[in-house]
Amino acid sequence: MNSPDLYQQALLDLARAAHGAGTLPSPDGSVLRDSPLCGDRVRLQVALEAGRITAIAHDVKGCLLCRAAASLVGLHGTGLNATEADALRGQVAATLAGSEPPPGWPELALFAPVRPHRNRHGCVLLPFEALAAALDSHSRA
Amino acid sequence: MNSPDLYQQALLDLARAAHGAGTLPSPDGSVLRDSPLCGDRVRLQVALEAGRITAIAHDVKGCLLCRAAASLVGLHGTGLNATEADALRGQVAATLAGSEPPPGWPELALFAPVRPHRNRHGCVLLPFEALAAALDSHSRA
Amino acid sequence: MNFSPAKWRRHFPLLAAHHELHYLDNAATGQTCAAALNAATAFDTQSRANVLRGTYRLAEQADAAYENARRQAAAYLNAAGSEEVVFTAGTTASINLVAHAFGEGLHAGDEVVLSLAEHHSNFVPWQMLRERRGVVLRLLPLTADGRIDLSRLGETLTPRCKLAAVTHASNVTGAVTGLAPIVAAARAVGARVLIDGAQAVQHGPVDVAALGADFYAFSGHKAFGPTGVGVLWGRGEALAALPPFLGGGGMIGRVTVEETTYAPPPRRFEAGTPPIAQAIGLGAALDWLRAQPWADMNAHTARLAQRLIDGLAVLRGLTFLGPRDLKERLPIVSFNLEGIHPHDACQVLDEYGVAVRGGHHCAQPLMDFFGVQGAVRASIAPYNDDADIDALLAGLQDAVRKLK
Amino acid sequence: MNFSPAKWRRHFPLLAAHHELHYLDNAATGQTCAAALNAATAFDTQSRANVLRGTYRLAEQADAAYENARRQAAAYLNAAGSEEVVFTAGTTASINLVAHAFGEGLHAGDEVVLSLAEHHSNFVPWQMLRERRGVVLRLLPLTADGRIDLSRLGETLTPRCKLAAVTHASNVTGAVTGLAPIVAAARAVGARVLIDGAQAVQHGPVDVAALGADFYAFSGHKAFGPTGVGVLWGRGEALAALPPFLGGGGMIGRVTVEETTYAPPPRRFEAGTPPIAQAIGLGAALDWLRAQPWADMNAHTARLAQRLIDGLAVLRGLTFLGPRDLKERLPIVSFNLEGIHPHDACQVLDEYGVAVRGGHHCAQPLMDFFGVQGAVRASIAPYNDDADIDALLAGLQDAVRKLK
Ligand SMILES: Cc1ncc(COP(=O)(O)O)c(C=O)c1O
Ligand SMILES: Cc1ncc(COP(=O)(O)O)c(C=O)c1O
Repeated sequence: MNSPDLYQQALLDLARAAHGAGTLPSPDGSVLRDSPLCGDRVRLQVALEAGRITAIAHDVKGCLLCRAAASLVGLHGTGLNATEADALRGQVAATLAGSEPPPGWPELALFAPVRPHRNRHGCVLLPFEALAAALDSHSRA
Repeated sequence: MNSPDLYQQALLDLARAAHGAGTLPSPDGSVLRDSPLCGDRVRLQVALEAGRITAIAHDVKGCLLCRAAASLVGLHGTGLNATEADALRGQVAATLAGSEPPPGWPELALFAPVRPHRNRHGCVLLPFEALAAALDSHSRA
Repeated sequence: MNFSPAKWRRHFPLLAAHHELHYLDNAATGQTCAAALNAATAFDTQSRANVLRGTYRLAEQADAAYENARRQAAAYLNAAGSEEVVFTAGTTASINLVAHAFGEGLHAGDEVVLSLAEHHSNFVPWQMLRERRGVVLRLLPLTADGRIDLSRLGETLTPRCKLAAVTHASNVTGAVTGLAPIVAAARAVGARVLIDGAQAVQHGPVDVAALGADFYAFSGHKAFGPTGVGVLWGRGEALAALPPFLGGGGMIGRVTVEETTYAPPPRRFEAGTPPIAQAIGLGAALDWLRAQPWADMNAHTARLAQRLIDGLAVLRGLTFLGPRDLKERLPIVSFNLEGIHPHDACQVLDEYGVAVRGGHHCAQPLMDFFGVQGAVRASIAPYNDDADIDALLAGLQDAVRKLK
Repeated sequence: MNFSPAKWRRHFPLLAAHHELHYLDNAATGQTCAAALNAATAFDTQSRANVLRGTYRLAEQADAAYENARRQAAAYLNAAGSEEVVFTAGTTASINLVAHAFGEGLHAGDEVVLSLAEHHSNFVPWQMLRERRGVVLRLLPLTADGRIDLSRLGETLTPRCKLAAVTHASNVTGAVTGLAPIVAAARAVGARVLIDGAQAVQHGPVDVAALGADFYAFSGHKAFGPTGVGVLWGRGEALAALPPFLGGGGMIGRVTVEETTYAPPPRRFEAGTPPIAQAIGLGAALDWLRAQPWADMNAHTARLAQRLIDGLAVLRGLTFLGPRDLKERLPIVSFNLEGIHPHDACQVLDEYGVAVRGGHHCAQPLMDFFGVQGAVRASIAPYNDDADIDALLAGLQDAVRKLK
């Protein structure tokens, strides 16, 4: 049942790399997302041009899974538009449910050992949800 | 456990006799008592002289146990004062718990088979509670 | 007939062990089915943990079992998704939740439509709301045989109506409410509809989508499940629009001293540790029930109800409460015998091993309507059989002999 | 030492069957004792009936068992009588009951005194009351180690205070509240006192008479009893003064369309079918607990807590939440390891068979006070032993190795 390799070295490295950690001077979209039950919190900002992300910054108070996921968002998120970010969120959920990672996001495979731990899916999803919401907050503003 | 003789002939006769059934033209004390869970209702009136009952009237919407108890109140209640009526209520409860009937109220023995049926104690007590309350309502008025 | 009451009875440990018992008080509480008992016990002995996101295996199992129960309840109700299922302490708690959360948005003069046939649990919460917020209660009147009089719907449910809260079926007369016109009338004026399903779910799966209501309430213990648990189903959009009712752990987004944000439904409405084992037991009961041959079972209970109604007809001084046509009612049969108080009748029936209830059945306004103070009620479940009905009839004849 | 944890463990079916499990999440929920399980199952399989005055034998047995559970709870609390015991769905439900029923009598500017150490369930209901009625919440501040700072009582609890609602013991730090001065200060200004006993009752019988409070709330599931049930104890006179909260069957005197009168306590506060089996299970648990050797048991759990605290001290980057003196606290031990998120620590500990919880523990204001986002919490019960503590410490060292 339990996955001894949940905390693989590659996942730890990804979390520590913290791609995109920080703040943007004048973000176009910005959201604060709480995980209601575990209290984790992600602040995520995006800069946009023609509806596509040109820069991402995040500040994560969360576990390794959440930090690794945010780092991944920082690594590959640039270039997405609102529709794609929304689709990505769904794809990450699908990956946690057992599907293959979507094209362009091979590192999501690192989260495969999280699959049986449904209570931790939210940790992985939180940054992706914040990303979709940040684009959405912009499009609605 | 069950008491085949709950509805003895003497109890039925006492209920049917309905001593005191009716209303008083100008009562000194009057109460309406509901049994919250079974919906039974007793209206009881007393006429008093020097704090002692000179006449009793009651109107019972209730079961045979309640009617028999009211009839008993009608039969022996005259002459009681507030303190005695209050004590009587306690004595009836004690009788239902297994004690001997108080002096002057031998017919309370008819209710002995009710003892194991705790949910019906309230039916027997209701008229006695109404009696105590009617005197009390007077003393407070 | 694809159904054997004797075999069904074996799924109910109390009845399996008490052959002599004629249990006909199913509208008060059903007997627990083995599926419910076993599932609840399995939780307590194999995977007991709290369900607020523990990260260890036991907690993961508890969470999975609890959320599975939500899915099982959603399936029984044909809900759009399990997040439409809120676990509560019972029907009464579910209705009070709506009376407070939805009631918060109402103002003096807004109208809530009930019927005269409601159980106190779908009556008193609205009276209390009237006290708090000055809403007006409008009561759908009844036909002489106790059915909700739909011909008077137009004058009762007006554009001032914000909510119609009606029973799916009466716990006294068994009358099944004609919900479609009520739902349509409520929809037409933009009012919400709450259905009290406490007496309906134990007679087969419910289709909330087809009913078209916004809220549906029921209790576990009447659906052959555990005491201590119930369900409030709410259409996704209707739940999302409700503020929370009770405050506490598990229903929050974030709490600071200054202000607090709330979790999305269903957790927004589940403050504190929920009735975990009970929800799991109820889920198992509903899952088991869903697979039963309901057409045959309902034909069986209707036949028993008819046998009882026919047997009662010969008794002198009988007042029968409710419609006689078994197509309009559930197998809940209430009646009065002139000169015999319901409690005395029940007491004598107990000597025959017959468990029926006498009294106002928490429906005093309906009793007042019928002009009776109480009634004897026999409520039939699929595990009942001819012998149960015959014991009741024999006992009643003895009661007449003894008490009249 | 008159107490063997190994023998005690045998009374808990889940633990008896899972020797490898190091269950240290007792503050979230306790494991069910056999007494509770057996009593609840006996009800469901031998005397299940609803408890609103049925007149048949099964119903008489159910009523007797339910009222007996009330007496058992009253005895555990040293209440003046069983009619002071209201069965609810849990601590959260009990507190919300008071927040609504007592809260109805409060006005804008009236003050409710809480502490910064409260669980969300004794925090959010009062924030919601603030929304509804404009009361002012005053928070008792904490000492640096998380105890309620009684030196600041005078400035917080003023003559405008109508109710002080404080925890008996913190679910995070284990700190036991110095209740006597708070009760005295409240009494002096005529305010009522509610005690959240969710974390206290599982450490031995409580004496509400000695505490001098007006209301005491706790949950069955944390006291080795069933989920889905809790208690609100209220001093007779305090309960009698409260209007009802939830409306429904069982809590009424008489219902008419125009108005409704209510039953006396405790039934006034038990609308609808109560959690019958669960109350009976809880009563049995409390009855069994009452006879246990608590002095020895508490010495045992304190020794384990000390062993854990000593073991933690060698870890680098440790933040320890709460007082260190075991005379001022329960065996609930929360801590943080720098650079390691509680959830990750718990996940690694799970591999060691150790069940502990990480997160905000439904006490975000307290977390904010400590300046942490969450913590790992190990909460110890009498069935725990040295092996449980040692497994936790071994797992933590591995977590440090792996995650730092
Ligand atoms: C101190 C305290 N109060 C209240 C509660 C809420 O209890 P329940 O969730 O059983 O309603 C808890 C449970 O975590 C608690 O620890
Ligand atoms: C029609 C109806 N509504 C509501 C209720 C209340 O259900 P509970 O007591 O389980 O909350 C009942 C139970 O008797 C009922 O029959």
